[in-house]
Amino acid sequence: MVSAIDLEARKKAAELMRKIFMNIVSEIEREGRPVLVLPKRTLSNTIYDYKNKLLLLGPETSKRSFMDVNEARKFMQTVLVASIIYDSLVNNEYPTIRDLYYRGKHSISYRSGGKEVHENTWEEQKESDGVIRDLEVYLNILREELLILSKEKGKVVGNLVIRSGDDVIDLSRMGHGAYSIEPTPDLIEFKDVDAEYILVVEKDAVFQQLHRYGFWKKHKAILITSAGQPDRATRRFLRRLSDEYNLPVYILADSDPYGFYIYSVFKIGSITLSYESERLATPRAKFIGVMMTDVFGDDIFREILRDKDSRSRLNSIVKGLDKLAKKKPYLSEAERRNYIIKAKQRDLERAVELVGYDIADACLNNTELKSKLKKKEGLTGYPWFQTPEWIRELCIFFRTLSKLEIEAMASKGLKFLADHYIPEKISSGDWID
Amino acid sequence: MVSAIDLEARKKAAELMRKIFMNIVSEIEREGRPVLVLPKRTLSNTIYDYKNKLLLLGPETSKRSFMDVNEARKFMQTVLVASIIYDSLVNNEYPTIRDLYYRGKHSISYRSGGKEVHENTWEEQKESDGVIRDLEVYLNILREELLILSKEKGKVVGNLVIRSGDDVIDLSRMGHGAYSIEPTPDLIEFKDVDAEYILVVEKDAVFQQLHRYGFWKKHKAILITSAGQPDRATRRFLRRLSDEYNLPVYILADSDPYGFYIYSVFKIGSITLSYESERLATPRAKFIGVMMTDVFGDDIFREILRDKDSRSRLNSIVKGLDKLAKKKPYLSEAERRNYIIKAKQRDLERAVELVGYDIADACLNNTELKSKLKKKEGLTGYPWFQTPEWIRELCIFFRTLSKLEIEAMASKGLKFLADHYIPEKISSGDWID
Amino acid sequence: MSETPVEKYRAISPAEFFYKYREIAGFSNPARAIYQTVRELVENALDATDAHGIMPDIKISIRKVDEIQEFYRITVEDNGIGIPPDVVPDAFGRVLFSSKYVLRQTRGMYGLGVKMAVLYGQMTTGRPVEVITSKPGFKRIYYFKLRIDVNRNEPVIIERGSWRKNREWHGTIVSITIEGDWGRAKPKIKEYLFKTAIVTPYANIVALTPDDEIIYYPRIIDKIPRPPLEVKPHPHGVDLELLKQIISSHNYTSVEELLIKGFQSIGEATAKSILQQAGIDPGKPVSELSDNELLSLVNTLKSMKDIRAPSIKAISPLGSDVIIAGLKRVFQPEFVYAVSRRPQAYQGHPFIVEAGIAYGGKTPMSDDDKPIILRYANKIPLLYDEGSDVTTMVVKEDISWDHYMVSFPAPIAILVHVCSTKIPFKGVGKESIADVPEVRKEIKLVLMDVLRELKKYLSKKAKEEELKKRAEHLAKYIPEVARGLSVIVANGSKDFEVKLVQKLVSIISRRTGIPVPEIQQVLESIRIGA
Amino acid sequence: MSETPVEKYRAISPAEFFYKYREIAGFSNPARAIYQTVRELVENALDATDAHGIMPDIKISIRKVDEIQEFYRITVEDNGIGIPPDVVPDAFGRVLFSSKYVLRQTRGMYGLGVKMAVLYGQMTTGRPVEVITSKPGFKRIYYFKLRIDVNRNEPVIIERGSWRKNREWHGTIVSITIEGDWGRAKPKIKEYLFKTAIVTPYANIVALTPDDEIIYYPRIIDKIPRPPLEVKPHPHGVDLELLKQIISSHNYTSVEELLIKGFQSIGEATAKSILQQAGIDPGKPVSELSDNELLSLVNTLKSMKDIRAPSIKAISPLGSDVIIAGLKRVFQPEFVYAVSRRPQAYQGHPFIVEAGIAYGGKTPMSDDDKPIILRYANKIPLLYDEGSDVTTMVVKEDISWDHYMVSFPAPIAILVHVCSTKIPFKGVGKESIADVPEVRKEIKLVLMDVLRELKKYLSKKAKEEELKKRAEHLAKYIPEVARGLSVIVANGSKDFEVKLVQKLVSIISRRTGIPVPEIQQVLESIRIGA
Repeated sequence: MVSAIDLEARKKAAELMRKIFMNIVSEIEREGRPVLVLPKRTLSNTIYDYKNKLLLLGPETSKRSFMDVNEARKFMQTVLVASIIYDSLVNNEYPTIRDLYYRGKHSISYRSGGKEVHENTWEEQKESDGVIRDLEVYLNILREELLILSKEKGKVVGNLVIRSGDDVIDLSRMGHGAYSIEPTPDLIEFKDVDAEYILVVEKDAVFQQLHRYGFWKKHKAILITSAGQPDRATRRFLRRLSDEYNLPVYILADSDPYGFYIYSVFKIGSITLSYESERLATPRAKFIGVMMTDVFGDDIFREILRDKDSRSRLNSIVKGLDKLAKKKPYLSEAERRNYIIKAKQRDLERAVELVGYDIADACLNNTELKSKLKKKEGLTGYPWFQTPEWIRELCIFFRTLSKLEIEAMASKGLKFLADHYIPEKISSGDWID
Repeated sequence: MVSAIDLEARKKAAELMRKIFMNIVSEIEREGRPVLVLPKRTLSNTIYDYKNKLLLLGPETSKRSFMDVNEARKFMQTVLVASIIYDSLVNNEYPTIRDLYYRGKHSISYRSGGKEVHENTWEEQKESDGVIRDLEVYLNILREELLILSKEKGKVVGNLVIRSGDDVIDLSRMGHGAYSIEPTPDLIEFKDVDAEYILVVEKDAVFQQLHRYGFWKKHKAILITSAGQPDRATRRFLRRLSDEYNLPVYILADSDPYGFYIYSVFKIGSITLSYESERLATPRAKFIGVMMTDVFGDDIFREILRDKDSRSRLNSIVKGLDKLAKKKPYLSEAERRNYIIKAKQRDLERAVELVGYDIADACLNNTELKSKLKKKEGLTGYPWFQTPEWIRELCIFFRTLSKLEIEAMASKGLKFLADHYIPEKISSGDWID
Repeated sequence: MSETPVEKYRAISPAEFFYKYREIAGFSNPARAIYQTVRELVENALDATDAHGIMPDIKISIRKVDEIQEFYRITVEDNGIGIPPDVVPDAFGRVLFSSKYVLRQTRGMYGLGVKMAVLYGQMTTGRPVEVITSKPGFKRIYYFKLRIDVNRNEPVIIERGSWRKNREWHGTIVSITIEGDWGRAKPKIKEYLFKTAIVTPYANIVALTPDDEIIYYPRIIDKIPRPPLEVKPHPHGVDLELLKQIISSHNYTSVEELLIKGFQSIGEATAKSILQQAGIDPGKPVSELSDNELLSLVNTLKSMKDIRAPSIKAISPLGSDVIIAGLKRVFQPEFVYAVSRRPQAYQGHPFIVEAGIAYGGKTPMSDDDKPIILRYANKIPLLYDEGSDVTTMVVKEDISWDHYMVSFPAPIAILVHVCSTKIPFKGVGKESIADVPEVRKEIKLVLMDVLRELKKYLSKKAKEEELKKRAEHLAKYIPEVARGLSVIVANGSKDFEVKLVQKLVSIISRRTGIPVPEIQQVLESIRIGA
Repeated sequence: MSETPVEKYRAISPAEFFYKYREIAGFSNPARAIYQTVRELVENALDATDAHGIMPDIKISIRKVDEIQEFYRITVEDNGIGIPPDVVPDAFGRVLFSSKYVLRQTRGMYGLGVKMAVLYGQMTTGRPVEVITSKPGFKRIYYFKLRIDVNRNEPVIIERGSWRKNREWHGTIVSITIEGDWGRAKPKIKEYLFKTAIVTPYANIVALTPDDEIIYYPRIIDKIPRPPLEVKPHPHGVDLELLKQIISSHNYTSVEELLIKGFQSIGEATAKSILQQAGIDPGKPVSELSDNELLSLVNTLKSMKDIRAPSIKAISPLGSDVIIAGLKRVFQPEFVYAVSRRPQAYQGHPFIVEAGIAYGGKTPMSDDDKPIILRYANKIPLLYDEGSDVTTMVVKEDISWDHYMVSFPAPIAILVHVCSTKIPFKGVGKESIADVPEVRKEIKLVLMDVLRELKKYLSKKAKEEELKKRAEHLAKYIPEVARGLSVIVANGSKDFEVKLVQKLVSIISRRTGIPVPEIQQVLESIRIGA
């Protein structure tokens, strides 16, 4: 009952594993040093490629020697998880990372000083998850290609025909429902696409509204939702679709540091999981909104720039702040008052994570929060947020300490959102890259 | 671009609203007392219908008089939310409850004692959500029928053809992906079903595994996942599908009080939202597993019954504990050791909520936890859990303080789960109703 | 065995003892010493005036008198009863000589205070104490310069003199020069004067500080608390040693006479019943009492029921007028109230608890969990150890503040004054009152008294405001309700909306009795936000 | 003006003063009184023995002596130097008469203790103190029954007598009967004896309680700390009053002689330099010194640099042997160590800080944030106010316990002993030592000393264990690794797995130097769970 595509993928992955682990075995057979050498998954070994807008793993490697008391456990765990995955591949199983945790978890008992000592292969899923990540970089393969499944939130509708498993599916014929993306998007084959761009909506409810309103039909778009933080399959699906058909990608998220962060995950990926970035990130993704300047215009930022001290501090971080195009807000004063939500401490901290402490310090004028942020001093932010456009957005955030949800735009009228806001922003190029 | 089905639904709902609110207007026109009378949405006005296994609202009503200082605000809010919904219906909008919160939120200012006083129509979404619920019982209609959308997690695959919107969709042709249920399931038309039962899986990842494994093809089942706590649309979809084709429904969830609770939501609904129950609950749903007795067998429960005190206390709550059929566990001692997770305090509290304090007190033998639970004394539990079968399950939980995830069953092998555990339990009737 | 010293026994004088162990009286360092010196002199000045019915005029001056060293001359002048010239040398130069060793409420610590200041002065600066004094009616003013001979515990008169009065002046001026630490002592001294001013609204108090700041609390009331009088011991407070002292200091013939004349609250009948219970012949000569009989007598006295409560003549409460005036003087509150409870006794000592409350006005905001607490024992402010004081316990544990419509922080200060011939202090420092059940109960009751009045005030205030708001609370929703209903049933017709508004106004007016114009007025002020 | 009382001045005797204010000496209630009485008598007993090189034998007995009332007779017997019979009445019956008013380290509070117990006894039970004593070499044993005349502060001898010695006995037996509260005092008294026993391992201490419990701490070491000797004042500790006392109590002719003979640490050269700085002629007769000159002299003495540190003859540290023996006596620890620091001075007073540490054995588990702390000042255990003691501050703030491989809770007790001619106590209660920088620094250093040793011990222990575990830590993973690799590359072949196991054993042995059999042994014990 299993699809032919799956069977082929299994075969390929198992062979790769056998080949790579054979090296270790050979080393043992000739009584050498059994060592796993893999790229370091650390921040310091993460490189941002400005040109291609990708995070890459650097040249540093870490070694796991079975001879070293501090590394032996990790060595054992890596072999253990690899053997379970291999076993699943050849037995047509579809484990999840939670399954792998359960399957690998068992005790190792031995006698020490007259007492029976019990140790578990691992205690928490966090541990086995880390080992799986190690294995991904060690084998240079995504876990999905090892037929490891996971829960999947991403949905898509639009003029798009795909082949998944043994079926050909027309995603423009989903009625009021949607197509739920499979956990192994690399096995999807895109058959036919008739769209001008892809619109990714952070929130499922807004996706439902736009879908129901017929947005994708009217505007020739593919509509995708990640239903919050995007999972790996949604990211890979988006990347493949946009690459293979050269489609522009617009991200519609809340106007707050979490929304910006979701955009960032789609576009670049997580800085601590940079090895995924090369295949999961969509560097061409653009942030269409909701922008802080859509809410407030740019008066507040101009005011910040009028302050000499702030101006010189911001200019020392990035050039071109003065050359930014003027921006008009999409909301009236009164709408703003009703729709805006006060930012919380964690929003603020997330914003500092994105853009760095110095910009927060230059733009914030709430002294109490400023002193609370002190502990974040030294955070430099992500390179891809160090652009004049993003600094303007974040500065307005720091100054107003406000955020706004996409729903607020929908509240102004679904027509406004669907037929005015989105099309106008796309046609006028009012996005951030 | 909007479907014909939607347009018809809008017309029907708007007429209902106009008709009912006309009564209030007439009362005002003849200078009577403008009062909203609606069924009380309180626990005390909730009745469990043992025969039909449904929660029903009782005969008590609550009045909201515009003349009463304590009720005037609620009166205003109800009219306000109704007017926005009405407006959306006639203007082809698809609001979410979050939209309604935003659209209705504005300030009312007036002068009091020389000072300008500002009051908002509401502060938090909790407030507007409550008013929407009031309106549902006041109009005796589900919010989905008012074309209020919401985010939607439920997915389905199987030999099932539906009409949604203007499309006819074959849910057996979804490839590795799945069909994502629309937020207004009452507008779906079931065209053709070829299945023997419906299997509802709590966890999306397990759904993915079973789907990929071809479970539904092999066993002629409709496979549904709620991806955690089921939302309203998934519940309504399940209810309609099982009713209209008279299909048995089996719920597969974690073996813990949260899993039991999810089953309970599918089967009966939430005791505090009993007005939904009549249309959203699926009384025929059966809990197929994972049962505590699947994990431990029934030795532990027999042991509890051997204790005179426990036995007489349990017997005073329900009869028939001795006549329960014997149960063999599906896990070996060693598997159990690796897969079991220690229950947390909140699991315990959830269990007491389900089955009542007395049963917890009779079965627990951890004195520390027992004393922590004291504050829950007086909780009587839900009537539908007061059966010998459920009491056995919960007693084992209280005694072992253990829980088990479905993933653990999958870890034993997807073959085991798909081809052994589920079919065997269905064929032997090893479920709880 | 190593070299061993010979034990040298010697007696030391009380002056030498307290010189050695000056921390007992609070003279542990220069900061404490200057604070303690001010305090001792001010309290003596008040005892010399208000305890004798004189409206106090107190002048305090603290001056730095050495350019290099931290020497301060502290001078306190009062208009009190003065000190007889023959007593002056002992009163300032002999430790354990005092007018405070009687059963009567006084301020001050152990009667040691001023002598400790003199000792501290002569050990740090070498300067003698200077005293100028005259009693009412005396023709002359007397002047002394004294130091203490520590070995002998005797005053040494360095200079003395007198001159005729030009005007009718009486009182005492004392100057002591000590090494101090004004910088560290300043906040405590100011707090002390502030809190003293609260309970002496009948006193003029003026202080000049080394920073040339003038602190002035003018008199605002002409009423003085009744002065305390000396009383005999109460039977419940007796012990064996006290009984022996009473016997040896008087010439009572019979035991019965001893009981009746030596104690308060014992009449003939009570005396007989006591002696019967103790098994002693009432006529027995006092001198013939055996040790066992004395012990039995003590036990009977201590445990005797049905005895009159101790006399309250010895104690001097402030009275509610004084407390109210004091609180007004510093807080100008919008509400103030005070109560003196009736006397009670613990362990043979009479005590009275009084309390005052100030709300609003210039009363500062309190902490988040309790009001501002002003604690007094025998008219002395307690400045330290608030956390362990029984009043704080009552405030935190025994009072349901919610019940009195108070939630903190609030602009509330409460004042609690405990006066007694023996305050149950906690610890030697005398800065907090111990948790004695009898006292705790009274504090609770007196606070409930004053809080009941506060509640009345607050609820009256609240009710008035509520009535005014009723009309507003209904009218403000009219526009929204009219608009909404018009949308649902009349396609949002404005005319229809206006009609509904009028109908709703008239319904409200008819049902609630609020006049139409009042509702209209609210209506006109309403603005609906976006 | 209301009725005003007449001021009655009177002097009271020291006995009457302390009788009135007995809480100063810790006699505030029956529970405290019985504890304080035991303590005073035990400390006198120790001072009469170890301070004179005698190995103490102390017998304590506390008996209930009245069926109804809570009267307790406390008897303490020592084998000390006894008290001369002519001194006994004053030593027990006159307040402010003591052998402790000299510059020398002694135990005890203000030299008041035993008299306070006598006073408390006679006021609560009326029973006199009984004393039996004899000095070494005396032929007779003397017996006294005494009470205190409170008004006169004089002993009253009720009975006296003497008898010939049958055996060579010397020492003192004191019995005092007071009203007490044994139930509440019991835990504190037991704690006191326990902590006293720790620092007197050279003493036999036996106590008999009212519950008929016998508490016995046998002697375990024959070494006694060097006794303290009386010394002259050190210049840094002088004040004006002290200088005048020195002058008046001796017949020094010139100022120079005064300095050289009246003080320690001043020789001819120093004296000259002091007087030059103070601007005083060295030959000037003492009697002609003006007040200003005295003041100037005091200031010069106090601030003089380059003066020899105070003599340490007056203080008596325990010594590391005694501390180690004491800790062993009560904890039988697996590790014990102690250090005496070299003497230091603060404000003219010499002091020595010593510390001991006990780890493991029967040492109880400590709290979560600090070790068990045993605090001593001049050989007296401090039982109250641990939280505010400088030692606690050092333990919590100045020591990085991690650095010494200690994480709490741990079975660690530290002992800190500060001895000095003047302990900088915090507050009158003398239950904690104040945060004086010089003392704090020494405590920190001494604790670092003993902790360094502890760390050495702990790290040696840890290293041994680590070596043993190395083989296990590598070998235990072999089966899992072999199985896993076999699955991936050889379809899970068992033969292949066995081969890999052998290879891995040999690799480990070769690379780490662990012998193959040792690895095999671990391997055989391994069981893999499901």
